[in-house]
Amino acid sequence: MAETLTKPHDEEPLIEGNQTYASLTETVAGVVQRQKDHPKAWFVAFVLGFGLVNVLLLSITYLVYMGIGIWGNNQPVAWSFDIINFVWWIGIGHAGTLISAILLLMRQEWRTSINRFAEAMTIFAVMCAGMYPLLHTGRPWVAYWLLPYPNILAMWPQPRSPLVWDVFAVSTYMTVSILFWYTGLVPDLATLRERVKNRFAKVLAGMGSLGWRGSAKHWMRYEQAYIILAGLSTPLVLSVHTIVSFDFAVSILPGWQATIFPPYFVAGAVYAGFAMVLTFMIPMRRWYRIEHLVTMNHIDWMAKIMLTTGLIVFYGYIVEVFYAWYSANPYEQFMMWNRWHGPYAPAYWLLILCNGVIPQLLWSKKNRRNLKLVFAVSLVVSLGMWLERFIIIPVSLHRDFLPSSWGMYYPTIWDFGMFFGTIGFFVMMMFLFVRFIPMISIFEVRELWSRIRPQRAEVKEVEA
Amino acid sequence: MARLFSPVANTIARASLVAAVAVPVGAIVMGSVVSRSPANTNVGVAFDQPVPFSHAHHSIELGIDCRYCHTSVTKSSSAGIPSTETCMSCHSQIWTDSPLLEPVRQSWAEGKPIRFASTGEVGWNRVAKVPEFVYFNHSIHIARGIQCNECHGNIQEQHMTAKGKPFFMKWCLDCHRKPEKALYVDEQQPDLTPQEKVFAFYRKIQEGAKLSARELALKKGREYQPTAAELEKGREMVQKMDIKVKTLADCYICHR
Amino acid sequence: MSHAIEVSQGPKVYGYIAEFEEAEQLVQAARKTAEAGYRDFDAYSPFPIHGLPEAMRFKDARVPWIIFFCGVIGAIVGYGLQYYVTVFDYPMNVGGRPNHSWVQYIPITFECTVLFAALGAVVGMFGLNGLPRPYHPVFEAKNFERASEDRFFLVIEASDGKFDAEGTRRFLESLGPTEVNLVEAEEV
Amino acid sequence: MEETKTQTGLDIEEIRRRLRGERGQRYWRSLEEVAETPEFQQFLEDEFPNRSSLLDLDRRSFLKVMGASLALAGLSGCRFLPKEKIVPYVKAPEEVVPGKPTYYATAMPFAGSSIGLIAKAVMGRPIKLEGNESHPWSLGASDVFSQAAILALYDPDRGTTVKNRGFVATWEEFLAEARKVLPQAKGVRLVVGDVASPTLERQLAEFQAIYPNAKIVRHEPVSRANVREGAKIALGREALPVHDFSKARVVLAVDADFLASMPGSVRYAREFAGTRRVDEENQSLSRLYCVEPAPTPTGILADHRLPIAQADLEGFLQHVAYLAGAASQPGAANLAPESFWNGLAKDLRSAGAQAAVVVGDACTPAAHALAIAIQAKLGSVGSTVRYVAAPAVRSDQRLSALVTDLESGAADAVLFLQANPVYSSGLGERLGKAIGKAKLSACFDLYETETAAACSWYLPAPHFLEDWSDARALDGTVSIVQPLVEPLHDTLSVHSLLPALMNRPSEPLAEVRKTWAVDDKTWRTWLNEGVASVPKAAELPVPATVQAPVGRSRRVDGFEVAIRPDPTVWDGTFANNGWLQELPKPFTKLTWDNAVHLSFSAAESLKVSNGDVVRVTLGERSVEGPAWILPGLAKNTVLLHLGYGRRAGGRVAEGAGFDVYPLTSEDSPWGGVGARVEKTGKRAVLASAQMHFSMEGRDIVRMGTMEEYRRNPSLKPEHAHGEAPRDLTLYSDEEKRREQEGVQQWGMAIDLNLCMGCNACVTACQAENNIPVVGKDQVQRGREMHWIRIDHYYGPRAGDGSGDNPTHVVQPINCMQCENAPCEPVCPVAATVHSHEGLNQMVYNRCVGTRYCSNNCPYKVRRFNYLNYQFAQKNFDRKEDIPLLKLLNNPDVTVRGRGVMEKCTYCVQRINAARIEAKKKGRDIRDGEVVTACQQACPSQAIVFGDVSDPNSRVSQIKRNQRNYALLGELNTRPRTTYLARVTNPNPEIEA
Repeated sequence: MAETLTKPHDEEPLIEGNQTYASLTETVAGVVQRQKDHPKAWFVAFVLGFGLVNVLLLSITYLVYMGIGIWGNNQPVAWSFDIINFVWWIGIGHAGTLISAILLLMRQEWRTSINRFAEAMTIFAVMCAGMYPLLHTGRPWVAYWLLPYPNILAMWPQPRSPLVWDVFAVSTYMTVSILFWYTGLVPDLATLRERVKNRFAKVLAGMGSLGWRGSAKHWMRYEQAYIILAGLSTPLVLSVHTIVSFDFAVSILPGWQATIFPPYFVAGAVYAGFAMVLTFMIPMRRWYRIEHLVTMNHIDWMAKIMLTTGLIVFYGYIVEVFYAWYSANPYEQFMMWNRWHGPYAPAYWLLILCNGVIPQLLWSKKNRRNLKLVFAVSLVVSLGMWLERFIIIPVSLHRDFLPSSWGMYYPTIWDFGMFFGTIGFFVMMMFLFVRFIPMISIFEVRELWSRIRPQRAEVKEVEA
Repeated sequence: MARLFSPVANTIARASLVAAVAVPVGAIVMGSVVSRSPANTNVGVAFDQPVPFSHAHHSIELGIDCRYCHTSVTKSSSAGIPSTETCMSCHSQIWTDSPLLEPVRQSWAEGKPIRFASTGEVGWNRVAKVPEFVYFNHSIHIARGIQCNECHGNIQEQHMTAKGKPFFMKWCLDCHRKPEKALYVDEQQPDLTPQEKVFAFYRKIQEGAKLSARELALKKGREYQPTAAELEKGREMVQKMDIKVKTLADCYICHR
Repeated sequence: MSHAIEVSQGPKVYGYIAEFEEAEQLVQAARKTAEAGYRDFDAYSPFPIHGLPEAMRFKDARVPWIIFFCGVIGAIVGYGLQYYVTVFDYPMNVGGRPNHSWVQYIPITFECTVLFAALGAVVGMFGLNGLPRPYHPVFEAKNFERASEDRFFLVIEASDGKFDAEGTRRFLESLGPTEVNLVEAEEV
Repeated sequence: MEETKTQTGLDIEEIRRRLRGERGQRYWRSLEEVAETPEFQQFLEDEFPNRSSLLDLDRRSFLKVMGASLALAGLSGCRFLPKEKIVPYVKAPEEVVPGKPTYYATAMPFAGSSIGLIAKAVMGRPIKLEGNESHPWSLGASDVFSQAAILALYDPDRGTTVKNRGFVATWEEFLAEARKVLPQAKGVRLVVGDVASPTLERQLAEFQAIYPNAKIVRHEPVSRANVREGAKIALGREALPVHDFSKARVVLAVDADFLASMPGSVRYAREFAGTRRVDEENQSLSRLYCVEPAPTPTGILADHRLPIAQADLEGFLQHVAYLAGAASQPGAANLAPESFWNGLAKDLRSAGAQAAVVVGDACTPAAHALAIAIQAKLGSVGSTVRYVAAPAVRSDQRLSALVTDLESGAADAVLFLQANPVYSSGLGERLGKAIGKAKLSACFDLYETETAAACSWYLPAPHFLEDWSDARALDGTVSIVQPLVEPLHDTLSVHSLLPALMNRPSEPLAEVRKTWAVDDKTWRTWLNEGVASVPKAAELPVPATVQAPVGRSRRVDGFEVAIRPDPTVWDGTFANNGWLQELPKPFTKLTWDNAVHLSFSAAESLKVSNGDVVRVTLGERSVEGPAWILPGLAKNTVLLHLGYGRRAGGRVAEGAGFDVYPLTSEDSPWGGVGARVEKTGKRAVLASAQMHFSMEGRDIVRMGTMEEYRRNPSLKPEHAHGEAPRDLTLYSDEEKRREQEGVQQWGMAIDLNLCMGCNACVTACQAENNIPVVGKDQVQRGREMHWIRIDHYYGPRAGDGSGDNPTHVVQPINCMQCENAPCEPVCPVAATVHSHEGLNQMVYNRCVGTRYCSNNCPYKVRRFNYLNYQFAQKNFDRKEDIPLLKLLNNPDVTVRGRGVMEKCTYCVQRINAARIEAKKKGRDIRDGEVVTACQQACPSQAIVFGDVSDPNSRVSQIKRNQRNYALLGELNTRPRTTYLARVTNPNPEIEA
């Protein structure tokens, strides 16, 4: 039945070359097995990431010691980098779930080569995101009050607050992502269990694999659970960024109070997420010689999705302008005027350039298959999505209802310390991941191969 | 093939699963138990004092009224700690040579606040203290006829003063939500004002008068569950005193 | 690991194992085995094979139901918590909203539903599969390490009523495997 | 520690067991036994391992301990709960009920006058000053200076001990040397300001009697000499005008800020406000003409405001006099359009006795003389103004003479009594050097000032809350200044200092009572009242026609410099007061700095913008400071504020702003003409609490003229959306309404017609609610903490093309206590929720600091503790300062720590106190029993607070006024604080 559904690729196969189950297994598991020959690039990237992680730790320490005052936040701009980065990271996470869940439900077989990688990205991105809501509070040591638990104060969280929704959404998202990822990992750990020579690694893999032995009965329940997990993750991933967008949509602030936010945030999230996947995948596939698994097809498809979501986001921008004009609400109209002509106008126009204009290059197939260009575009989009949150948060806050309370926002070195710190953390985790965990779901590749490989007869000839 | 794990591994695996759940849960339970225990609340823990002052002796055995020392308890938020002068008003006559009272006499002589003979540090160790950021007012509670023992436990029985109740927010709210639980009329002398009733209670104890179930519980500092009738009476008193119960659980009643 | 804990008793027979090169062969073999009336047998493969459970006449639809019930519980817990907190335990006037502002309770309710369901799915699935189970007799079978790479196995267990050493072995060989072996295990 | 705990626990059990059942004598003996038992000793050891004992507790340090109790908490770490000590009195003072404040009437001497105050003390430490209702010059209200004065009492920078050439010395040493030097001194000089204390005046006289070669030198940087001078010219005797604006229908204020900064302004504001209340019944407004070189709070309320150079004011008045028929020849008619003159003249003449002409202290004597002539002519003397004899102040010498005497050696002993001429005069530098020549030079002051640095002796003065004294008010009303605390430092009252120098030591109280020889009963009533029943200053007869010199305009070539006392630090006296330094100045909202204020056109012509450092040259002296554009200045007038650029006198004062005194001289203390202004190319950073001064055409401050009001009483602009309909909600608010039934509902109304932005409310709030000072850097980052702020907007004024004379509006903004508070639903931990009394509660100890509430507050009234601001006031972060500063805290208000949100609470601590007292009496709070700090301070009573559920409460009545409107009502926030639209009363005959 899978075959009857549309195959995304028409001309080229999703797995190139003349493969066997063994060879496929070898390619992926080999990366983990042969710890010796990792590319130089790995070390460079890891060291870079690790360095930035130290910056992060420094920033956090100083932050907790001194208080939020070390950031540029003020009245009226009480939120800025902290929440920008939170939303940005959460967004990046979304690509992973989308690829692994939604594409699975849609029987998009090309997801197979990238879902493991994208899911890992999700988890690390959500980790980065999770730091901010915690650390941006004035008194992080009592942030646990956001959790509902019976206590001697007889106090509870206040469930009308989008921040409490965030707590539930993000923690649920984190948990489900990890479950999903781990479940997918178990059979591959079983493979590693059998293949790795190093005893310690073997035992580790053995424990991780939970004694998976590939029983047909297990596989059946496994697939039932896996597909339903996907079915759960799909609305979940949509809900998470919807709820994040509620942080703003629920308020009364011009530039925040917009009904378009949920869809437009979700699209933006996927947009940013795919950009990040490409940013990592393009070099990875070269460094780890997996071009035959992550083919130009994959790049092409991801670029297409990026373009699509990009257009939705751009539509969002246009609708915001329309609302401002159509509402005939002076505050809304001024908000838009301020974005265009106010002190932060350059950021707005740069945003339009990054998210609206440049991605249009991806209309042409030639460009979509030009790795350098796609890579560049993916970086531009990441920047653009960050700018979008900058426009939404500080730029809406700095001039609201009463002109007397208008102000300006200037980030401090510590704002950037936190931001680049989390980027470093993300990079470090990703590179640790590719080194110690199969970055492609081996059993799914086998399964895919078993269906799309040339007919058995031909194979026989080849063998003869 | 050489299997990786031996059969016993299965048992270990299952055990660790159980542990993974049990340990955190256990920790949380432990935490909440400790936080509610005297180790944290100091309930029933007597601190030492410059002078081992005995409420039991003074209030019941000698029958001194609370207000004699805690002068402002009916007037102000703070009940007031007796000045050396107050102590001396009696102890210049009796037990003038008791070494235990030396700190008092010394304070009086030097005109400096009472201090520990042992360490020379100044003042009494505070026993009953509401948590930080809480503004408690004695006078209004007394005016409403809330017995001292509601919060201070069996104070009139204590030789070494100790904290009577945990003073948790939950505990305060319990009363602020249902004041009728704590409001009552002394049936034997029903025409006392609520405030007089508060202090008459100790005279009754002293004279060994017959105590109602509620009064007994108060005397011992025990929890008391009022009967339906009593609650009804309590509600009437709430009406009569025009206590706006719904406002009693407002944050600003205790926090500012 | 095996030397770690030695249990003093000889190996027991777990069953016969047949090894195949192709998934299709395994499906065939499974179907024949089932038709032959065997019940305690299992197939092992490096990836899920469509049609294999059907071929084995194996049905189990409990996982979806577990997930469903967990989801329902999650929804009730989620909404119930908020309702209890804001209507019963400590009702407050929050910005003039009613104590029971159900509209604003939807997100948390939804998240709890998903969370519980997802946990149900994973715990239920591994639970029904009897995992974790680091040790299993079949691990002691010859070549079994390739069951997680590129080989397909069929095991008929000694516990099966129809099992008898010779017959079963011959039956398995009739299915055209690359080889058939006896599985002896320390513990069955 | 754990172990000892259980250990001691057992001991206690043991002791209890022994004690039980013992009675009477036996009981005591057994107790003694117990005390002797080793367990008991051991128990003492274990429980309190040798801990550092506190300071010896004389009353003074006792206060410190009370204040520092928080800091002490947790000394013994062996339990989770911090151990806290209760330190009882030895002898409880009669009047003190622990936990209850006590109130004393006193008075604050200030610049030759005084204002009667009520000081609030808790457990013996003063924490708040309020106006004294029975004092005619307070009427219960107060101003920024009297509100902030309390901070100086606990200021860690105050002089704490006598110093000789910078080394710690004693009073004895000083007195010994003084007694040695003074008798054989060639010339003794006492330098004092305009003294408000009759006792001090008496003592000065006595001093001169004993030391015939002693001369009194008067030095008051912001003096009223011109006023007295003017009266002398017109009436032949030094006099001061005392106005009564309650009778005035037309007021002409010539550079006179009689509503905010002029002596008597607190009373004047109240009187004037009485003539500006508009509602259905009373629609007759008084009319205020303002003619001033620089905008003042008074100018904000003006119906007609004319920016005119300082140099032209005399000429202006001359013409007014001419039109009023008080002078024969016209003045500078070119200063205003024809219609203005006609309108003004007509108004004045028709008002007659109900006209008032107020002339500012900076105007020339001639100008004052003219004013007297005009009022005499109009017949308003005796109704809107009286002239009372100025207190006879003896001044034998001017400062310049002192300098020459010191240089020549004619004077070799000089004593500065709370005067700081080395800083606060144009002669500072010379004087500083000259002092060095004197045999004996001493400076007696609150701080170690610049003068103190120049003198060989520094003598610490007590704060007026530590000292007995007396003080004369504007019209001679005398109040007794009584101390609330023993001096915190080793100070000596001036009333004891002088006698000591005269070799007859005496106590200040005795000295003061000597001045007023009255029996104890009267004395006690004086102390209670805060006002002494002694005759006021004599009123002078004013003839119907007064001859005044002809007023002339001086030609302004280039720029003219107008020098004024700073609206927040005055002449520098308050420069070390953090509250006042951080108080946003009217108009500019600048904090922590003064500036070179330029008009729009001046800035254009000079091509300077805010922050450009410019050099202002007047004569041969020049100063440099950052420019700041101040619309409303006369075209070529440069406004400079005194009081900054302190070189000594405290960590807060030093380094803030630039010193303007070099441009002053004895003859022209108020600036002069012919100044040059040029760019230096440097830039300076100024911290302004408001950045945007235009309403952007939004419906924020509603205002209109009388005609417009008659046409449309709500004054709602037709384009404006107005308040959202009540039914426009997703949920029914039935439930909430039910919850509020039978409970008092708090609300506030602010009449924009009466508010002139004097800032008294802001400082009062700061003092009442423990609001920290955050320092210039934080203000600049937009993190000031004031709970109530005064928004200032400029509007176009008809016929003002240049933008040099815009209309000004001010609007006090505190928490609106919205019924549909947007801040509440977004708080994740229910740290801000509504009370049943309609208060938007902010629970600090629950707040985790997500700041979401602030984002969602359309009024941006919430303030966040981005850093640990409490006790981190600029330079006040030294550990040893903290106990002292803690004494200032209001114990009924939580001291907010780092990372929590805070905001106006409608002074809930006052509400609660009132409620408890009322409940004890078995009733609800009566209208007027709760007065918020801002309301209490407000001189014009623009702020009214009360129960809006009671239709008869004052606030309800005011809210029924058609002018009443909700700010940003279209957001359906339903604020409990509402505003009354502003109505101006321009003269229809004057076309702008």
